[in-house]
Amino acid sequence: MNEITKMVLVTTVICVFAAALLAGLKQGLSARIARQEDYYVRGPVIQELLKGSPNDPLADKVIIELDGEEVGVYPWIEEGKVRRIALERHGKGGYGGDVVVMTAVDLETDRIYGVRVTQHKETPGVGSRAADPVYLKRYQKLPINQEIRLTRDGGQVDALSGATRSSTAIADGVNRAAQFVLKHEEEIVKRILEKKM
Amino acid sequence: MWTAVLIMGGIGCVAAVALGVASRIFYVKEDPLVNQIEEALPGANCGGCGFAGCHAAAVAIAAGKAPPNICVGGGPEVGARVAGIMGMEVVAKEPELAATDCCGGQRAAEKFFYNGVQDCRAAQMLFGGSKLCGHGCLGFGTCAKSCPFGAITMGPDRLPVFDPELCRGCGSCVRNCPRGIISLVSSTAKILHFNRYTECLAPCRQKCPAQIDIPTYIEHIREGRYREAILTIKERNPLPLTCGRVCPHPCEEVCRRGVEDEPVAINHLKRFVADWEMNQGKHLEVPMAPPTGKKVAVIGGGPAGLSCAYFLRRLGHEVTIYEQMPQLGGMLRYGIPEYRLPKRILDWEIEGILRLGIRVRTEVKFGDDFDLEFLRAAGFDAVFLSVGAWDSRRLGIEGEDLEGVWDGIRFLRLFHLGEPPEVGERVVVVGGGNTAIDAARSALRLGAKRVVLMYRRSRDEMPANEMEIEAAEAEGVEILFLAAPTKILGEGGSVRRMEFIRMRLTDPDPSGRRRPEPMEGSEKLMEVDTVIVAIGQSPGIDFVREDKLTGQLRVTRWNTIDAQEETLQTSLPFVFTGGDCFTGPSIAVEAIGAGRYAARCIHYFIVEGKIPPIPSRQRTLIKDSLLEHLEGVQPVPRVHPHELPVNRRIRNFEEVEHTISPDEAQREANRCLRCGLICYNRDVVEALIEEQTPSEAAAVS
Amino acid sequence: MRIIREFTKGFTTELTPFRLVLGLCPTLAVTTQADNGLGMGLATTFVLVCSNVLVSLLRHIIPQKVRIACFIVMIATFVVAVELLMQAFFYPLYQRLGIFVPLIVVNCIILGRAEAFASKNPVMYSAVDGLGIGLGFTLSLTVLGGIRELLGTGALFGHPLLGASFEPFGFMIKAPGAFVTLGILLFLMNLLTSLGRKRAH
Amino acid sequence: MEYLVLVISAVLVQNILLAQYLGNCPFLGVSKQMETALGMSGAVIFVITLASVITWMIYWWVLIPLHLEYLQTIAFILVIASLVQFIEIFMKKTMEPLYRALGIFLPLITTNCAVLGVALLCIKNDYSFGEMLVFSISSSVGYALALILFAGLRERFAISRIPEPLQGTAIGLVTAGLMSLAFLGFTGMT
Repeated sequence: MNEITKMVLVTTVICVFAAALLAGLKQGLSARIARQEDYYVRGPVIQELLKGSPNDPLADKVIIELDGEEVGVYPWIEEGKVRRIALERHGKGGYGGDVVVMTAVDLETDRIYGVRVTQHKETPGVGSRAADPVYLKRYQKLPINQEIRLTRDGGQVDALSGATRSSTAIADGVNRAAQFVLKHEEEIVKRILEKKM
Repeated sequence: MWTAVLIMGGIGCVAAVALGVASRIFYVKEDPLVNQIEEALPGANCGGCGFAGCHAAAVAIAAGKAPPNICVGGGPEVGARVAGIMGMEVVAKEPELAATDCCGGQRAAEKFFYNGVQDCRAAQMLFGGSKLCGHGCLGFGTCAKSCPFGAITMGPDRLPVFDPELCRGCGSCVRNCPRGIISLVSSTAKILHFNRYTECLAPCRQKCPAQIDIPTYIEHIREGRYREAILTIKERNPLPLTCGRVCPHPCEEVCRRGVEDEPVAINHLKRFVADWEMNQGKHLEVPMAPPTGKKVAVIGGGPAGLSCAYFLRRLGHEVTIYEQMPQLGGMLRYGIPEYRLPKRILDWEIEGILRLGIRVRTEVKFGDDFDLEFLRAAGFDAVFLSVGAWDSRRLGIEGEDLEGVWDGIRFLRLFHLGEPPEVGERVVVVGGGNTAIDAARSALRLGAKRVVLMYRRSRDEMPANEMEIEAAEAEGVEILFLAAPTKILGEGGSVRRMEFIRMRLTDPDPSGRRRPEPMEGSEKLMEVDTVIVAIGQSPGIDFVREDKLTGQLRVTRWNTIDAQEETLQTSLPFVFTGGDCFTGPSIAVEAIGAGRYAARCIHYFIVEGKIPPIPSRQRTLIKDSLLEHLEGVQPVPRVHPHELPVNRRIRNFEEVEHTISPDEAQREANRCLRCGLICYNRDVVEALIEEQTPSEAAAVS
Repeated sequence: MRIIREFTKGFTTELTPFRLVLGLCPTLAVTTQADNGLGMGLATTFVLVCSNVLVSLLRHIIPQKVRIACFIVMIATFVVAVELLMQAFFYPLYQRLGIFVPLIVVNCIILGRAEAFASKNPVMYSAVDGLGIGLGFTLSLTVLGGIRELLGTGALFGHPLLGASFEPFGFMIKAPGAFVTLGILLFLMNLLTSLGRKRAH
Repeated sequence: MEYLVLVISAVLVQNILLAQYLGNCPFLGVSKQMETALGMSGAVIFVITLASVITWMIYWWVLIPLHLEYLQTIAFILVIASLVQFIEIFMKKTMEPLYRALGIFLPLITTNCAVLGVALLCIKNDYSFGEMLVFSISSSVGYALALILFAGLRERFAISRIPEPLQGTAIGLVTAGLMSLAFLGFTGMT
C-alpha cells in the first residue's frame, strides 16, 4: 500500500504545482494575451472598418458588461465625441456553428457603418463566400432601429444564393449588434468617454 | 487559480490511484530480463524502431529478435547499456548463429513472381546476367553492414562469411537480408533437419545416406577453412576419420562432374580434413544445446549407436551406451581390418564423441546382463536399440562344421580380440561383399599363399566396392566368378577339399534381375585348407525373451527388429531402433545417418511426446537434379592418393591408402562444380568476376 | 570536458531528426517557412531544457509506475507555459504554428530525452544535453524550413530572394514537399557520411 | 450528409498522416511490416476514439464551466496517458489474445501526436459529441489506411535495388511524399 500512497502523492503534488504555476502565469499574462489577440485577430478588421479614425480604436477598447455578458467595443472618437463604434457578436445558425461578425455602427445616423466576418467555419467555397466584404456591403446604411433580417425572413438583405444558412448567421450577428447598440447606446458612450478621460 | 489547482490535483490523484490499483490487481509477471532492458530504454514509445513501443522492443531484444542498438530514440549510450544487460544473460541459452540457408526450390518461388519463372532463376531475370549465387545471395552486403558485432564480412566472391565467434545471434542480418535467405540456426535445428524434396540439393547431398552437406564442406576446404569444414561434416557425421577411410562413397557415383569427367574425390577430401583435425591433436569444440535432463540408453556401440548417442548428446540429453564387446565401434572395430582402418584412429574418433559427456558400459550383453525392465527402472526416457547384424548366414551345405571353416565376421573379429586366426596355405573365401574382400585380403596378410574369392554371380553384380575389388586383385586375390560351393570335404575333422559348381545367370526376370543357376554336371574339386564363408549377416536377436518386455518387440521374417519407417519406433513406443539390426547389413554411413534420424525421433519423443513427420522427406534422388550432359566442364585429373606398394602391404596390416596433401585437397576441392551453390553456368560467372575485379580495385583506390 | 561532449552530440551523432529519426510531426508540419522552423525549434528547446532539468531533479522521487504520467505532466506544464508566453509575446507565430504548439508535449524527442538521459543523469548534464539536442533540432528545422520556403515561395525568412521571374513550386510548401525534402536531405546526409568514411579509409 | 462529408474529409482529404502530419514517428517505424501495421491500425482506431471521447467530456463538462480552457493540453495528455496505461494493464491481465493483437501497441500511441492532435482538433473545431465521434473514428481510419497502404509499399522495398544512401528512412520519406501527393488529389473533391 505504501507504494501506491507514494505514487498518488507524488503525482498529485506535481499536478498541483503544475496547475498553480500555469494558473499564475495565465493570470499574469491574460491582459497581454487579450491585447495581442485583439491586435492580431480583430486588429486588421477594425482597421478596415474604422478606417480614418483619428484615435486608435484598439487602444480605446472598452469592455462592457451588460445583460450578463462581456462585450468589447471599439470606438471612433472625433473631437471628444464618439462617432462610430464597432463590436463583435456571434451570429447563430451557420452551417459550421456560430459566425463571428464585427459590426460597425454610425452613432450619428444610427445606421450600420460596415460589417466584417472575423471567424467562421463555413464550408470553404460555399458558405465562406458570405464572408466576402463585397457581399457584406449590402448591410451598409441599414437603420438599426428595425430588425435586420434576410429578405426571405421578411427583412431587407438578400441572402447569397447557395449560402443561405451562412447569410442567415451573418444577418443574425449584425442584428444582435444593432439591437445591443440600440439598447445601450448611452451607457456605451458614457463608458468610452469615461475611459478616455 | 484554486479551481485550477483543485482540478489538476484531482485528475492527477485519480489517475495515480487508478494506475496504482490497476497495477496491483492486474499484475502480470514479467521476465526480469525484459524489465531490465525496458528500464534502460528511453520509454518514449516513439515506434521508430519498428516495434510497438519500448516494451515490445525490450521483449524482442530479450528474445534475441532485435539487436541491442535498435533504439533510435536513445542514441548510442542506450544501445551500449542494453548490450551490457544482454551480454550478461545471453550465455544461458543455446547460441543461434546466422547462416545463409537458401535451399532454392519452392522458396524462391515464394519470393519472386517475375516473368512466370518460379525458381532461383527469377533472381537472374530480375537482375540480369549470370550470377554467382551462393545460396541465392545477391551480394549486396546488406547483412555485413547491418551486423552490429562485425561478424559478417563479404568474402572474395562477394558472399557473406559468418564468423561464429563474433556472431551473437541478434538477427539483424536476418531482418535486413533483401532476399530473406539468412536465418538464425541453432545447432539443434541443424541436427534435427533432414533433406526435403523442396530443397535445392546437390546430387551428392541427396545420395549420401548421412545427408552430409558435401558442397559446403568442399567449399570450406577450398577456402582453407578446415575448421568450418569439420564442423559442417560433424553436423551430420560424427565419424569423419572412419568414413573417410571405409566409406564406399555412394555420393561420388552421382557427382555431376562424373558425367563429363571423373567424379570429385569427395571421400578423400573428407578424410583430409578429418586427419587435419586429428593432427592438430585436439578435438574441435562442437556447439551443444543446454541440458534437458532427459536420459536415453543406447544399446550397441557401433556406428548407428555412436551416431545416435552423439547427436542426442548434442541435443542436450544424457546418454549411456551399453556395449557387449570390450570396446566401442561395433563392426568398425571388429569387422574392418586394420589396414583399412587403423584402430588408433578409431579410438581417437570415439574418444572425441565420448568426451561430450557420454557414459559407456562395456562388456554387458543385452538380454543376459541387463534388459529393458532394468533400463526403465534406471530412469531412461527412451532406448535406442542398435545391436547390429552379427550372425553370419550359413551356406547350408555338407561339411560346414569342419575345422578350418570360418564365418567371415568371426574371422575378422578375432583380429581384435587379441588372437589372430590361423589360416592354411590355400584359402577360399565365399561371397562377394566387402566382408568377403576384407577376409580375403586379411587372409593374404596372415600368410596364405593362394586366396580365391568365390562368387556365384559375375563381377557386375558384386556388391563390394569396386576399389576394394581392384585392391584385392592387385594384392593377388584370385576371384572366381559364377561359382558356388556345394560340399566341403574334410580329413580328420579338418577341411581338405571343396567341391564347387559353376553357375550361369538366367535371362533377366520381369524385375530385371538375373539370377544365378547352377550348371548341372559342372562340379569340380579344389584343394583347400581354410574356407571363409562371408555370404551375408543377420541381426542376432537372442535377447528377445518371451516372458520379458523384449518379448513384445516385433521381429520381421528376416530376423530384423520391426519398427515404423517414419519414427523408427518399435512395437514398444519408448524403444527405437536403427542401423543393421533394423535394415539388415549395410554400410557404415547408412548406420550413421540412421543414428541421427533415430536421435531426431527420440528427441521429439522425449521432449514433445510425439514425433512430427518430415514433410516431403527426401528419400530417393530428385530426378530433375540428375543430368545426362553438362556443358562447359573441362576434365581435370582426379587426385589419386598415395598407396603402399603391393609388395610392402601384403606382409602386414599397415594402412594401405594415404591421406592427400593440402595442395592436393585444394586442387581436388576446386574440381567441385559447387552444385546447389551456383545457379548458373560457372564459366560465365567466373569470367564475369575476373572482368569486374580489376575495375573494382581501381574504384576503391 | 564531458559537458562539451554532451552538448556537441546534439549536432553530430544525435542530430534530430536526421541522425535520430524522431520528432517528425513538427518537423514536417511547421517547416513551411524558415522562421516557423526557428520558432518551433526554440520553443521545443525551451521545453526540452526545462523538462530535462526538472526530471533530473526529481529523478529519485518519482515512482516507476507513474513515471510516464509524471514526466508528461511536467513536460505539458512547460508546453502550456510556452503556449501562454507565445500568445502574449509572439502572437503571429502562435497563430501559424497552431495546434503544433500543444503537440510539443508528445514530441518523442522530449519524452525520449527525459527518460533516456535526464532520468539517469545529474542536472547539469541534463540541461546541457537538452540544450544541445534542442539547438540541433532548431538548426535542422530552420534549414528544412529555409529550403522549403525558398523553393516554395522564393523567399527566405519572408524576404523575397529569387526575384519575380522565379516560379515557386507550390508542391514544396504542401505536405508531399515536406516528406520529399526531408527524405532527400536524409539521403544527402547519408551520402556525405559514406563518402567521408570512404575518404577516411 | 454532414457526417458523410466529415468522414470523407477526415479519411481522405485531410488525412491525418499525409495531410496533417500527425503521428509520423510510429508511421515510419511501424510500417516496415504489414503485420505490425495492421496491429497498430487497430490500436490507433481504438485509442484515438476513446481519447477523443474522454477529452471532449473533460473539456465541455469540466474545463469550460470552470473557465480553465488554457489547461486543456496538460489535462488531456495526463488523462490520455493514464487511461491508455490503465487499459494496457487491464487488457494484459484479462484479455490476453486481444492484448497480443492490439494491446502491445497501446504504449506506442499514448505519446503519438495523432491522439492528442485529434483530441485538440475536435475542440478547436467546436464539434458536437456526434461530430467528434465521427471525426475521431474517421481520422483514425484514415491513419490506418495510410499506414497499411504504406506498409504494403515498404514490403516491396525489401526486394528492390535501392541506392545505399537512400535505404531505410530516406526512401520511406520520399515514398510517403509521393503517397501524400496522391492524397493531395482528393482536395476539392468534397
